[in-house]
Amino acid sequence: MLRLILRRLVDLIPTLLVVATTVFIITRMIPGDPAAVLLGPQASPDEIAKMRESLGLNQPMYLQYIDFLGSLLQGDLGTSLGYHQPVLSLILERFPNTLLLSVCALAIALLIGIPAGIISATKQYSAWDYTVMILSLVGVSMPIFWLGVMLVLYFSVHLGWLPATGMGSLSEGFGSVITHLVLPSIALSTIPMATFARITRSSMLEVIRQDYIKTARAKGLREFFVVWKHALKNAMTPLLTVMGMQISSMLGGAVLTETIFSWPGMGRLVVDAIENRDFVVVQGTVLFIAVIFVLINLLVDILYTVVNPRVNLSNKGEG
Amino acid sequence: MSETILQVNNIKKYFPVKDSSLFAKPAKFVKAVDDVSFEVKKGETLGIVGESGCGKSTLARLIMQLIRSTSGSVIFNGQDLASLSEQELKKARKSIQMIFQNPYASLDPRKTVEQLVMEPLVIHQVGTHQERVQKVQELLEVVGLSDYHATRYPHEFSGGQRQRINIARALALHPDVVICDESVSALDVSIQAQVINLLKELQAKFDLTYIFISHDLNVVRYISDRIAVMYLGRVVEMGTYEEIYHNPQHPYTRALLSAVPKESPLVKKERMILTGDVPSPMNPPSGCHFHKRCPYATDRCKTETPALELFEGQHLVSCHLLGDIS
Amino acid sequence: MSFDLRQGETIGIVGESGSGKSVTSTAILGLIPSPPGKIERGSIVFEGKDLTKLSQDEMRKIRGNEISMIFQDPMTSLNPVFTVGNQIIEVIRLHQQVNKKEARTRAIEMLKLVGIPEPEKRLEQYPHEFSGGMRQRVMIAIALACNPKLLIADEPTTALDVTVQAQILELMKKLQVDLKTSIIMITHDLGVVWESCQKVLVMYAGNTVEYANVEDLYQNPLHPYTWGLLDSQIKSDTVGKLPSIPGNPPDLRNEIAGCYFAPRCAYAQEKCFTERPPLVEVSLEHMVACHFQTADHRLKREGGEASE
Amino acid sequence: MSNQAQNISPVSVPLAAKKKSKENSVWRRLLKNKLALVGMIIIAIMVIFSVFAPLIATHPPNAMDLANSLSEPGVDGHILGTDNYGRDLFSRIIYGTQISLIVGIFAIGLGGMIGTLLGLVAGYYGGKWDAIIMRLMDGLFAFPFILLSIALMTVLGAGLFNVILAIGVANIPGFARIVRGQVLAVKEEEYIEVTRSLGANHSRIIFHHILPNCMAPIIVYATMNVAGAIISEAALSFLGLGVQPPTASWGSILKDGKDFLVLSPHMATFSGLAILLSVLGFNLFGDGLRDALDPKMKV
Amino acid sequence: MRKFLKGKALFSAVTVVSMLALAACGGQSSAPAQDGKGTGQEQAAAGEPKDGGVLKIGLSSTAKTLDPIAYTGAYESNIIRSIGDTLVRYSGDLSKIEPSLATEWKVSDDMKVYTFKLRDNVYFQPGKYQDGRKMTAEDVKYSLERSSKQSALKRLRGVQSVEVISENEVALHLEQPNAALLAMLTDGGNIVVPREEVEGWGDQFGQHLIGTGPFQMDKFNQDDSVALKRADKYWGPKPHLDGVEFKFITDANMMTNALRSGDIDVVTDVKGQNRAVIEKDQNLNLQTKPGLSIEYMGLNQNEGPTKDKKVREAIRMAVDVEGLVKGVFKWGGAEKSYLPLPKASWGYDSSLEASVPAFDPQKAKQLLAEGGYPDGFKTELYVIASRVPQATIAAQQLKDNLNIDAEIKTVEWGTFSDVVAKGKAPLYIMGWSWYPDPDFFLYQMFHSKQIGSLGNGYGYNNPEVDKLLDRATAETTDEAKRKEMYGQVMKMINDDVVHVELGLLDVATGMKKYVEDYQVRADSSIFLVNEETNVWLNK
Repeated sequence: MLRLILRRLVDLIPTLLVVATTVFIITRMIPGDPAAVLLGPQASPDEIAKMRESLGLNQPMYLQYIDFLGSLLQGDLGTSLGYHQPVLSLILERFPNTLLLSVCALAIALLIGIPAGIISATKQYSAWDYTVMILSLVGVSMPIFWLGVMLVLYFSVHLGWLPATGMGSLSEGFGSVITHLVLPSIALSTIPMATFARITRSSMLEVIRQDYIKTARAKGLREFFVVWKHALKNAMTPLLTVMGMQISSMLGGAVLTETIFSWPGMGRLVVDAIENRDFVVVQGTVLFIAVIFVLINLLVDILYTVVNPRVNLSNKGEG
Repeated sequence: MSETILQVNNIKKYFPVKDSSLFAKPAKFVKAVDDVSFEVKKGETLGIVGESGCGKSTLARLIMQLIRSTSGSVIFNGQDLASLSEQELKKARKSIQMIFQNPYASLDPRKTVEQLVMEPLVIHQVGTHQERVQKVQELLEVVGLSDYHATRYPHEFSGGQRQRINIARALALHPDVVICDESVSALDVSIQAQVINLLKELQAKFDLTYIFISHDLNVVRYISDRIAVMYLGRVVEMGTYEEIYHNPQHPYTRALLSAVPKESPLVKKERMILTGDVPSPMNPPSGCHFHKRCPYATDRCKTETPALELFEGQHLVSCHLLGDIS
Repeated sequence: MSFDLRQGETIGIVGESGSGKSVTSTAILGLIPSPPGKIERGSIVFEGKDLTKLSQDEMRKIRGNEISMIFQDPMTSLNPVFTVGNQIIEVIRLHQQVNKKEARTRAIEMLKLVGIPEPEKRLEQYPHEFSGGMRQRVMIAIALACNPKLLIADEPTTALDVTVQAQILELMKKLQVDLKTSIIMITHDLGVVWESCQKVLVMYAGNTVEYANVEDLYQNPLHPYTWGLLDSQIKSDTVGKLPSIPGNPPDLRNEIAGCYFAPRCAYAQEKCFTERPPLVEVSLEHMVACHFQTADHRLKREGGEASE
Repeated sequence: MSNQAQNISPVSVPLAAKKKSKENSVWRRLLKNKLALVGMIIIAIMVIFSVFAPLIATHPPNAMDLANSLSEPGVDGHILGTDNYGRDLFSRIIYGTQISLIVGIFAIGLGGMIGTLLGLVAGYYGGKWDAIIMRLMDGLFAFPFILLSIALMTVLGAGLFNVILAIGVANIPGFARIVRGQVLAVKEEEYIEVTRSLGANHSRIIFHHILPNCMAPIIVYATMNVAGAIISEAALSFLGLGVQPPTASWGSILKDGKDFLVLSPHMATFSGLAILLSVLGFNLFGDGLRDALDPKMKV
Repeated sequence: MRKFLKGKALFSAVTVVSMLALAACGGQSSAPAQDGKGTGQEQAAAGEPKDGGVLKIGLSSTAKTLDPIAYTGAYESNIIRSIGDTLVRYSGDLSKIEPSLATEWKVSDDMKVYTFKLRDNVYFQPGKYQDGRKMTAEDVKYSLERSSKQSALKRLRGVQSVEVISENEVALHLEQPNAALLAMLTDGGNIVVPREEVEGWGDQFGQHLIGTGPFQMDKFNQDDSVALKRADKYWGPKPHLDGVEFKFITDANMMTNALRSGDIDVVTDVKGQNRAVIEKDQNLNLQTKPGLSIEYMGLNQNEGPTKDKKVREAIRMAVDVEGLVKGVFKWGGAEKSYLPLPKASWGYDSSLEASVPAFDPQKAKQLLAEGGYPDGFKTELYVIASRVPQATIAAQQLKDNLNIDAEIKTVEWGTFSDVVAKGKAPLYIMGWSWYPDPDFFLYQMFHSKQIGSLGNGYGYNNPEVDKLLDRATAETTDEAKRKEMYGQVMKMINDDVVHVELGLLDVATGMKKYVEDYQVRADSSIFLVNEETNVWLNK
């Protein structure tokens, strides 16, 4: 197990290098001079020039790249132009909010998606199966931002049950955080929930056809045990891969959800940063998200070995 | 039975076992085929029999160099296939063909029968399109199928018919040698009989040389002139089918023959039941590979690998106790 | 299709692929998935009870406890993600009210019984750490854990090498003597039938064509398909052209009026194509389904090997 | 007539005489699947809308009539009402179909082709090629799609071509992964080894045998992703980076409509529904296609 | 099997359709049932002011830092004004500059020295590095010199040094005379801050601002909200409110929804349909006032077809500004603007309005032909996302009237400022807003020294205009004289056809009925507690 983790961490480096270089190039290619943007319309040309100097923007590109990588190694993602704070602390302040939102959305998606998939696999072509299939298709096809706005209009404005925006702070009590959390996490969870339901259904259908399910039934086990013990654990493997991918695309979804619900998460931080040409923040956050993505994949791989003890036969079995 | 058409000398194939440390040089090897030599005469059928894991399929692929051999040579039509480049191999492979085991997996599901049988002709640019279509007609006729099957897809045929398509494809380039790797094992007994008869007739009609590989002792005995018995990558006994079936010398061959189920309910058959499983080819036992399961094993068997010695006639045996076991 | 089985006896059900032998075995245990498949008519009487009439719960008490089953491919019949011990203990605790410790000792006992070395260690291992032969032994351990009265073996040794097959057949014979279990042996290999069965039933396209004692069937086969089957067996002395049954098995999707074997039968006459022959007892405990093989009329068998 | 077979008599083949090629069985299975049918109908409607847009639309899509902007559906000839510049909403949604289809198909075509090629190389050759390509793909995957597109759009500037490029690039890793997995599976099949034994070279094996057998999952993945592309175009427009005014795209209509949701929700609702239905159509069709192409799936 | 399928499919299809209907009608039914008469302007009769309660104000962008020398956005200055005080500030109607921390001031003859007399009863809010000590002239010197030297946006230009004359008296020495100094001093960046806190917190000072204002910093939740609580030792009138919470909601519609659902009490910067929504809602009212921000289309003076004055005149006459403003601001919020100066500025001279030619497409076509482009030309119109409606209508009008094909280029703020500042944009639509003093509009937008920065993106260079603008700030501080000079400047600019003036935007603030005495100001700054106003909650 440890060797697997070490190997994956070694793999992490090239991937991060690819991401770091791409983000560096893209942020540098975005037209618009960060200094000018920062100083706003009233600034005069020489003030802008002085600001460029102080930000080290006039250095040749490769020099900037080298000291960007250099500082990266010491874990210093630079200081934000707009916030005048180290990017890392900005991220660490906001990441828990995005994490909270994503974890809740993921929990909802898992708790509803997977059982729905299992039941619709065991009761194939029943009314339940059709409803789950169609609802999951609608779920996957529903644009988040439309759903988000609709939820707010209906539940917070029309019915007034839930707050429309913002996160509410712990100081106002646990309840306020929960009520603020409800609508955004529902909006963010629709697509992963629908995907989990579909993937669980298809992988369960695959597993139920296997011989060891016949053995389990021949033992006299109740159908419930056959499905929820024997079949489910085998169906987990493909599900894990999808879960890994869903979590990473959820970070993308978070950007939209956060803008709609004014959720102080990383998604919004990045969008604002791109708009305000705060490229230091853009670099930092994208790299941070890349690290998270790779760590999630590592977690998924470790879960693989837990769920599926079969050693992957590396060399070709002899004929 | 005239001159030798194929000669295999000390052929070896070791698969490196990549343990997960990226950089360490692979220490362990799977010795799939461990120094095998034999000759095949023109028009003869050499049977190779052995249990799973004994290296017979790897040997088949080594002959055609589908897998490059670790060492040793394969002399065919005056060339050593082991030393040829991919390009030269392509030409050499025209006259040596292979029929695979699983009728359902050896035909590309997306191609029609005509496309499948015509593929060797296309690859080696034999004749014009019209000539090739004509050639495919003939081949289908020869193997007992008719031309309106040509436009069908593999999934519309039974197991027996699919093997016939495989045979037709193998004959397209008029090969001298055809290697049958468990070609009938996947078929029901009655269909198996049809295909075996077909193979026999084709051998007579086109003067083919067969290398017939199977785990089914009866089928190998019936179809082969000479038989080699393999165990864990080595040939333990080789000879004509009478020598092997009526006077087996190597303890493993005896155990193998005694394990074959009874041919009729009336006969009482005492058994020489081997204990334990075939050892893993990852770390085969020292000396004679069979010593761990051999009732007559001596210390010498544990340390020294017995060479393949002539017993009598064409009967070769690789066992230290040759002659003095009843 | 009908047959009977006595205590401690083994019956072989022989037939080629697609002959419906596996469906018969799963039907006995009521394992046919209900939406597509359905038992049309007939009864399965086990110790006086007709299994087709029992409720799901009653059937479940029998499965794995009084009737159990082992399957063809050891590689896929064991659940890859659970330890072997877990899968054995599961069936023991399901049917016998024992605690975990007792179940565990019972499981180790079973592994010893089926001849697996170092049972304590092997209990904690996963199926992929066992060879083909070893896995089939585990399957047998699971099936016999609650010493059932009937064991259905669906092609148990087809996927095994001949030496390992011999070991498994020996084991099953020994266990039959020790535990007095009767066995339904489903196979396509007549050799296995001669090895371990007292009675044999030959199936073709979903129907029983012949049913008799093993020696009787070997020496005095009656149905043309049985002849064809016996002839195409390669024996140690077979030489010359192999007798084979021409044509291919029928496509069961389209309705066939007369005898299923008629199109491939050399003795088929007009009646065979229109009327399905009933299964009739033509001599003591020897039944055959052929219009022209009746108590008082015998077909003359040409060519083929006269049995010694 | 002894039951021994004479010489090789042509075996009587009980096969049904009529020609039953593989193609029409897929088509027949597709038609039998109700949901796939619904999907196909929706897609057909979309194609008709985009091709015959000028005929179907009641008004020129960009004709402004500021006097009665945001009028309710059904008011003086505007079937779905008007948008905030007084342009006919029904016509703009019809023309919007063109944008969505073009973006959907071209973006996936671009991403699909490049992705499939990379997947083929990575899967077939393995070794260092596989490692390099997959690391690159991980890199692209690690980039959340929205951020990748925003960055690309800001660099290239908004506009239809750049939207297609951004969404296409974002889809490359998905295709590469699917194709690589499929190639690894097909590569192990016996008929590939047979073709190698016949002396076929790499390109023949890849393009004649491996690719045709990978097409089924690729096509299914592509149809699903066309749906994804349509949503992405809408998302980009929502962030103001999509197609430039005055061209009509569902995403931009929805974005403008968002500001008037309270008093005149018809603008956002109908464009939202258009996106939902079109994406649903492609997903349904994709699902049906997967079942029809999967030999094991018996309907 | 088929019959069996149909029943099931039908059942599930019904559930899906009902789901969609629910979502769709979510939009309709939320329109407020009660559409009572828009109460709009007049203030309910307020009873006796009550103390207590926390006022929640929505701001439409996040406050990144409150450090006076580092903040960039207008929203941040709204928070700063509640925490700190400047020496002087503009009156409610921005008509004149009134005393704040400074009680009175006088200007030397050479206009280079301004001396201020300070209040002696002003205390800082208690903080980590001081416990709320008295404010002295020394603090004023420290704060103003810090601002003039280090302020990123140069909020105090041209101050050479600050001299402490006595405990309560300071004098500012300018490099050269600048009549607009007092206007600069009203900026949030020039509040007085204690030295110990600034140096104590270092670059964290932005999150721990300490000043002399009515409220002090309570909690700074990055990107979510800033909470302030009442400062006890405030020198001015005792605030009724217990505290103020500024919540950041970037989505404008969501801001209105938050107001209607009770998340917040006051919404700043209300635009578009949200105005109608708030007016229609019984328990809300909307306060509007003509603001200090104008919108205009810049015509490139040096490049492209607009080089030729005739073409510029043709374009100006071909844009029906009245129609455009009505089209974009369907629910009000702006009026036709004639001059490059907002009406709220004391420099505005309505007599000049007549010199702006009216909308006349025929004459415009004729002028364009004379300019050498009888059948129009192709060009580009740069705009940022929020002003796309203006660009769409303008482009349509130019197409219809002059067959000019203006491709709309919606770009990020960064790209926009880069392209326009470099003078590469043939046409662009932009807005401008600063202090009421005309210098902050006309100097920035028309002085040749500003070419290369965003203000003078069209590259306008007119020596007379330059001379007049310099004299207006150097020669006199008398507003009347300065106003006359600025009048001449605007006359010349109008003749040179540099802008097509579009809209003069108003400031609109929505609030709950129970919010009393909330004064909306033209420069959209928020003063909760001073001599003129003291906000309280009537609930």
